Order: sequence, then C-alpha cells, then structure tokens
Amino acid sequence: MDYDSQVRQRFLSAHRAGPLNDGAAGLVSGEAEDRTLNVWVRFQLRMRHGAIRTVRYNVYGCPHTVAAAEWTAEWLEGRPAGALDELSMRHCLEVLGVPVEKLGKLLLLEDALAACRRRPDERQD
Amino acid sequence: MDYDSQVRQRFLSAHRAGPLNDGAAGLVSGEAEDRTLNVWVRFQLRMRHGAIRTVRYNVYGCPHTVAAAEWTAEWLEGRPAGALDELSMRHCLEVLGVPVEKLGKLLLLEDALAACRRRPDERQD
Amino acid sequence: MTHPEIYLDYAATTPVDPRVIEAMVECLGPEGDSANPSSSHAPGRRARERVEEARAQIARRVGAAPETIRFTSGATESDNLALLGIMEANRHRGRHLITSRLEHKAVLDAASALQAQGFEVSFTEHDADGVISPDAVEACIRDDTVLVSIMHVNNETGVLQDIAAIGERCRQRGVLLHADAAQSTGKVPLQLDDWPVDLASLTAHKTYGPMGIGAIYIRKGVNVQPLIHGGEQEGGLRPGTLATHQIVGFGEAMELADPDLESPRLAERRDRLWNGLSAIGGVRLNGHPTQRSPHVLNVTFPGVQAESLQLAVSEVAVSTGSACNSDVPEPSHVLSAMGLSDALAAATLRFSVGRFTTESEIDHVVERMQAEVARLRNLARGAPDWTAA
Amino acid sequence: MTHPEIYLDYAATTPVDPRVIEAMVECLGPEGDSANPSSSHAPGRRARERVEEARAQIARRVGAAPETIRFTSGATESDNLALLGIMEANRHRGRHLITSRLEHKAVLDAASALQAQGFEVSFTEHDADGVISPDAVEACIRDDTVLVSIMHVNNETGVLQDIAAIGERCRQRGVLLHADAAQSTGKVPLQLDDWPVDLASLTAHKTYGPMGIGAIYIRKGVNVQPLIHGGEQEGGLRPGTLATHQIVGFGEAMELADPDLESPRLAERRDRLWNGLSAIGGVRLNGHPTQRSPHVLNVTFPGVQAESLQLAVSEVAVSTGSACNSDVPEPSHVLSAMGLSDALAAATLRFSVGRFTTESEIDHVVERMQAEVARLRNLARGAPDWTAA
Ligand SMILES: Cc1ncc(COP(=O)(O)O)c(C=O)c1O
Ligand SMILES: Cc1ncc(COP(=O)(O)O)c(C=O)c1O
Repeated sequence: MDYDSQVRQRFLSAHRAGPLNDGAAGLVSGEAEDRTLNVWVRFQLRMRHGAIRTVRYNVYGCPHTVAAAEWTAEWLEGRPAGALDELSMRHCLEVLGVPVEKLGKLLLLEDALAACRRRPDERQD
Repeated sequence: MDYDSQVRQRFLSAHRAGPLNDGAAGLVSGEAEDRTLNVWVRFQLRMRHGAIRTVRYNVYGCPHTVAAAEWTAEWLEGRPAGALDELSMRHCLEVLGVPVEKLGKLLLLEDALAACRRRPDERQD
Repeated sequence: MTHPEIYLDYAATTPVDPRVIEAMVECLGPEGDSANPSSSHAPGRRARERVEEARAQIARRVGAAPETIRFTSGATESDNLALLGIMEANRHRGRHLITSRLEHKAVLDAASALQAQGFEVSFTEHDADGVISPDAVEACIRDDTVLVSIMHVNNETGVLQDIAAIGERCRQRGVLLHADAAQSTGKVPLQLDDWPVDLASLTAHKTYGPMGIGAIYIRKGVNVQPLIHGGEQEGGLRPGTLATHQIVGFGEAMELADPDLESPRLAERRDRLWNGLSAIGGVRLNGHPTQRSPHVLNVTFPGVQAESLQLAVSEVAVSTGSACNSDVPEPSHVLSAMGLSDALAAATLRFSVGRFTTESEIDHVVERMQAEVARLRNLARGAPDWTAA
Repeated sequence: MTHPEIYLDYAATTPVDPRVIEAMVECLGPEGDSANPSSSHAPGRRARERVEEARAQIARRVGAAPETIRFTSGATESDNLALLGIMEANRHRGRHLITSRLEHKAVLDAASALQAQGFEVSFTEHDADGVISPDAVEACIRDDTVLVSIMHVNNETGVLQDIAAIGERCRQRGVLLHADAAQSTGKVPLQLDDWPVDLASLTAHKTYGPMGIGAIYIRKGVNVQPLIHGGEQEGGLRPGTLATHQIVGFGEAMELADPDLESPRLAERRDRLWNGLSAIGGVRLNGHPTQRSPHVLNVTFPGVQAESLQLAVSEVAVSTGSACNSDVPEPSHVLSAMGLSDALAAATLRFSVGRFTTESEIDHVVERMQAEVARLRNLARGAPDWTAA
C-alpha cells in the first residue's frame, strides 16, 4: 500500500491520540465500532463557551483510519460546536488522499462523532 | 544437429567423390534413390584381379549419408570383390556415430552396391 | 526513520545471489550463449548444453534424475500444470482431486477451475497448527481419486508437511501425489526420486535465483497434458523458447542452495527474532512450533493491525501475510483456515529470514517492533475485546 | 574453418543488446529492485513502479495504452492465451476459429487443441508468395466465427500480412482478430490501438530483449479466459510473480527498437545478401518479393540439402527453416503450404539479419555459400531431377 504523505505523517505522529481523563468539566465522548470493517474509534471532546477546545481519540484501525482520526481532531479543535455537523469524511478522504475503498472505515468516525452529539450529559459551561 | 568428428571430417573432405569416367576397363557402377528419404547415391568401382581397386561415388544427401558414402569407398578400396558382401551399414553407423534414425538412408548405400554386383557387364580382367 | 531498509520478506522473493547474477550475465554477454537452445547450429547447441547442465544441477539438488525436470515460468505455472494436466490426462481414471485449504492460491484457484469443469475437489482436515496427517489425507481418498496435492513447506506459516508419509498412503491407494515445493529448496532437503511423490513444483526466485523461471518434477511414466501448445520443447510438455540465462541462473542458485549448510544459520536468526518478539506480551506464533522450515515466522500481535505495524516500521519489509495485491487486504485464507478470527488474521505479520539476514538487523527489528506494538496498543486503549481475540 | 562465427539467425532469437543487459543487471543487483512487485512494502512498491514503467515503454512502441499490455512468458504462451482464452470466453457466441497454414506452431497446435475440444477450425487460402488476402479471410467467416488468428510477420519467410485490412473485414463481420506479432517489433511499425486488431502476441527475445518474457495485447473490453490460475497479477489474467528484471529488459529493448531507424539498415544488409546469393544459379527466394519484413531471407538452393549446406558453412549460424528440435528434420510446414516439394523444402535455408550484422559478414557468407553450393552440387552430379524440383 502506498500512503500519501498526509496520511503517513498523521499516522506516525498521532499528536492528539490518547484519552482526556483529567476529570474536568465539558467533556463529551462517543465511540463506534464495526467488526466487519475491523475498526473501533472513540472521540473525546472538551467543549468550552460553545467551542470545541480539545479533541482526543483512541483508535484501532488501519493507517488511513488512524490518520483520519488525527485529521478530524485537528480540524475540530477551536471550531464552534456546530462544526460537528459540517465535518465531512469525504472531504477528509480527499485531503488525505485515502483510497475510496476505505470510505466505509472513515464514515465510522462520523458515527463516533454523532454519538458525541447525542450525549445527554453534554454540558456547555 | 551435432555431428561426430568422424562424420564431419569425411563430409568436409569427401576425397573419393566424383565420377570415374576415364573409360578404362573393369568399371562397375550402381545407384539407388529414395525420394521419401531424400537420398540418391551412385557408386563406381574399378575392379582389377578380383580386387576393388578404386571406388568413387556421387551423392545427394545429408551429411551422414555423404560421410557414409565416403567411409564405404574408403573401406572397399583394396579389398577383394567378396568384401561387397561383408560390408555392413550397421557397422558404418557405429563407427561414424550416426543416429539410428538415419539407418534407412545408409541402407540405400547397400542397395547401390548391390546394384553394382548385379551388373551383367562386370568384367574381371 | 533514516535506518537503512531491512528485508525480511525472503518467502515472497529473495534477492538474486551475486554469483547467480554473474552466471546470468556471463550467459547474456558477448562471450555467452545467447542463441536459441532449440537451434541446430553450433551456438544453438552450446546454449542447449548450458540448459542441460542447469537441468542436472537442479535435479541433483532435489534428488531427481535430470529427465524428470521440465522448465516452466515458475511455481504458479507448475502448480497449474500439475493439477489441470494430471486431471485432464487421467479423465478415464476418475474426476476426484484432494487438496487442503492451506495451499497456495495457485493450487486453490486451479482446483476451482477444475470444479468449474466438472471435476470434484475434497479438502483434507488439518490441525490448529496447520499440520495435515496422512490419516486425514487417506480419509478423503475415494475410488475415483486421481490426485492429491499437498504443499511441502507452507509459504505463510513455514509449516512442513510430512510429504513422504502422505505419499506412502497415496501409493497404497494408487493415487498420484503432487507437492508444491516452491518454498522448500535451500531450506529443507528434497529427495524426490526416493520419496513417493509423483509431481513437484519448483521456482528459482525463492532461493536466490531469478524471478520468472521454475520447473515441474514429473516422475518417469506419469502422464501430464500440456497447458500450452506449439513446439517440441521440454518433450512437448512446455513449448516456448527456453530462456537460457534464466535457466543458467536457476541452476547456479540450486548449486548454491545446500540446506545442510544454510538451515542452521536461518534457524538461528529466526529463533533470535522469535525470542525478541515473544517478549512482547500476548503475541502468538502461528503454525506448528517445531515441524517447520527455518525461514518463516508467522506472528500475531493481538490488538494491533498488521497494516499499521507495517507502516510504523516501514524500514522493515515484511509481509502482512494476506493477499497484498488489492488495496483492501483480505484476511489470509491460510490463517482463517487455521481458526484465526478476521481480527487476529489482520493482526499478523510474516517475517522471513534469508541468506543475507544479519544479527544486527534482527536486533533492530525486535527493538522497533516492541516499541511500535506498544505505541499502537496504547493508541487502541479502550477498544473492545474482539479487536484482540 | 577458423573464421569467427557469424550469426544470421536473428529470427530465431537475437543476442541481448548490451544496454538491455545493463538495465537488467542494474535491476538484479544490490542497488536494484529485487523485491516482489506484488508486495505492499516499500521495496515491493519500487519494483512495481519499474514494472509499470516497462509496461509503458512497451505500450508506446506498439501504439497501445499501457493497460492493454499483459505480461506472459513469451509469444508461445500469448498465442495460446489468445486462442484458447478467447474461444473459451466466447463459447456462447460460437465455436468457429479461422487461421492459416502459415502460422507458427504455437497457433497451429493451439488450434488443434481447440479442435480436440470440439471447436471448429478453418484455414484461409494464401497465394504462392505466402500472402493472405482480406477476401480470403472474409470467405471463411461464418455466423459462428469468433476469432481470426493471422500472423503479422511470418517467422520463416518474413512475409508481412496486411493485418489492418484483414482486421477491417473482421470488424465488419463482428469477429475478433488476433495477430502474432512476435517477429514485428523493431522491424515494422505497430499501431495496435489504431488498427482493427483485438489481440496481439509479443516477445522480447526477437528484439534484443531477454528470452522468457513476452506480452499479450488485449484491446479494452475484450474478454479472455486465463490459462493459469492463482493470484491477482495482471488483472488475474496471468498470475505468477512478475519477473521484474525480465520486464525491465523487455521495456528497455522496446525503447531501443525503432523500426524507422533500424529497418533501412536491415534491408540494406538483406539486399546485399540476396544480391550475392542470387548470383548462384537456380536459387529461389521464397515469399513475396516486396511485402516483407526487412530481416528475413528464405532461400532455396535446388540440388543441395540444407542440412549439408549448414554443416559445410558451419561458421555461419542459419536456420534450416524446419522444426529443428528433432534429429530427423521434417519439411517446414510453411514452405510445404506454399507449394514447395519436400526436396525443395529440405534445400532451403532461412537467413535473418539483425542489429549487429556487418557488411563484411555478409560478404563472407556469400562467398562461402557460393563455394559450398558449387561443391555439393558437384557431389550430387548425376542425381535425378526430383532432387532439384
Ligand atoms: C508455496 C508457493 N507456491 C507457489 C508460488 C508461486 O510461485 P511463482 O512466483 O514462481 O509463480 C509461491 C510463491 O509465490 C509459493 O510460495
Ligand atoms: C511468429 C512467432 N510466434 C511465436 C513465437 C514463439 O515465441 P516465444 O519463443 O517467445 O515463445 C515465435 C518464435 O519462436 C515466432 O517467430
């Protein structure tokens, strides 16, 4: 498999990986898994003043999935909460040069983020 | 095709090739042909005092056939007339290392010599 | 990541040994033998001699008479020739073929092609270590069985089948045996004429010879239908101009490939690698622990995707052990047949060592694999159990 | 007979061009690309790139898109793949194949294999010069005709068929056309995508590339059944590990093989040879005098057996133009089909010139042929007429 340098770099650094477990307020999280696709992902978002302040993720997946999680975290950080609705994995696919056969895996990231939105304990303080 | 050096040498020199047409006495000749085998050969023998004095041949054939004609002429020269009956093409085949598939062509040389023996005008002066 | 590349994919293909290259170049060059070995003129006959010398070298190495060795383009073609050629030539004897689910795609796909033509195929049982017992083979034999095809050394796991014992049963039941020995040469000894084996597939490029040349061993008296027609080469069984330089390289490679000399060194490297990798928690070795060729190590790293591990340690060339031609890798059919879940199969790498593998390469690989498995497992912290089971 | 060898058998195989050898050695060597081109790791991907570069080089030379070119082990395999693979894949359309009696054994024997499977084969007419007219082809086309297979340049006589005109008729009648172009590359231009040709066979070793590598051109949308199964290589049409160094050599050879540059020189050498040989009384040129490739000259020397002439002038490597694998050569099926008697066919040599043929070589050959034809005719003096008719 030949990976775009965009993928390679994000997969290798994975700067925003790891849980947010500082116990502070404003934390929402959501996860998704698909055994057939062999992917699991969890996002944690710290919201403050209606904006996405910090994003962290854990992921079990192929390099494209890992890189897409990193890109997603990167993209969301600093944006208003509404950005969650604007995020497009098709856009991510294009930017990172991910082969289209892997779109299914990437869409699972959208599912995990949707789960974040649905959280009843979501607090915006 | 790989030719034994015995074949090669006799084919290339063909010392005894060519007709005996000096008009002198004691000349017998015989020929044989086989279109399927793609061979024609003619022997001419000069007999004197019951011995085969000189042998000449003409031949249209493959290198093995030419070499066998040369070997036959060589072998007969100087022998008594009875040698014609002793001559064996199987022996020739062995000595020259001719592949056995070519025995048919060599046997045609025997036919030509047999024709020599049958000649009514055979004179032994 | 500026470490020089480390090649641990010798089971996919080996670099060509410099001595083999030299022989090939000599053959190709101006003083070489570049005529058509079927030509009857002097340079053609010299080329023919080179071909026959190489045939003898190969035959010696596999314990066979030269006339049992026919050249092909590689083991894929040899496997096809064995299966299709034997079943076709023996239609009058029956239409049943036995093979296993652990075979190379070349055998499995040839078997499918036969099924499509109306032949019947049975698959033998094997144990969780990927070993096929002679009893399991015998249990499949029917009155209309013509051929059994079981590989000698498995290309994914390195598991070595007891082909001689399997062959005994075939003999007793009057059934032919084909062994795919593509991975065997230079690693484990072959004694084809002495063993009850009727056909075997060989290839040069797994043993420091060139890609694109192989052979099929056919025991004297065994009748095979050609796949390709047109010309007298290889007794009419495999027409096409003989590639002298390739055959010369194959011969030279076999001359060099003495398992008695090479295997202990390969086993040492492989064991050093396994010692290092097994120190990583929870990893598992696939395939029988001792009944194996010394060059292959098939390791599952639960909780880590092999594709990710491969990219993380990209200076090391290893195989993900699955069909790697497609962009979305499928789980290896061999590992699946051995009972691994899709997730575990996708967490598996095949390491294969070879003639040029050094201790310090092994040590680097171990260190990097330890670090990256830890990193990727950390990345996947919190993942559900199925990802590691 | 200590004259250095002169090679005039370029139609049997060519020496490998030193620039091609260099490219192959570079690929095989320590800095080269020796990984398996199907491997997903970095060295595998580099090997893959080399393969694709070569594919593009070959495609450019034959006027085709790269994806129409699939690698095989040579033109024999390509011919078989074209005939068996097309007839099998188009069983629903019909079972009738058209070819000619002038084809290479690979096509003729593949056609016989098809006949044995129940397919029907018709042979087109040709004239005494070995030319097949589009009308003759069309006359054979039936409603159930699937494929026409006609060679581009004949390997024995050099006669060039008007494949584009033949293809037009096939198109009009909805029939596929396969052209064996093994002898064409580097001698006559090919524009496969532009011509109404659906399949073509190519090989490297007739054009200063290595033996054992070839290709099949398959027009986009044409469906072919593989002969060999097992693996995804070449779109599943031709599985087996791709032989990178061979493919690189093939690509380089095609890069160098510009007929516009080479053909005038070849024609000049050939004409010089013919001028010399035709000065020998009674010789005859076989095949059309002008509609021909510049590299082949097929000459009958009535009254002289070719085998004897070959040995007499053994420093010159020429072909007796007949199946030369057997110890008892059979008359060439091509010359027989063109009406030569067995005796005349057996009195025929094929001379073929190439990139490295010099004027002084030609002059030596002419001189020696003149002398030896005279000697052998003298030896056969008194022979019956059939020996020369
Ligand atoms: C066991 C086995 N059989 C067959 C093959 C196919 O060999 P080749 O690449 O020579 O066609 C391979 C390697 O790819 C192999 O490992
Ligand atoms: C016209 C033609 N077709 C096919 C072939 C077979 O080619 P290869 O030797 O590459 O199998 C040849 C040469 O032998 C040829 O001249």
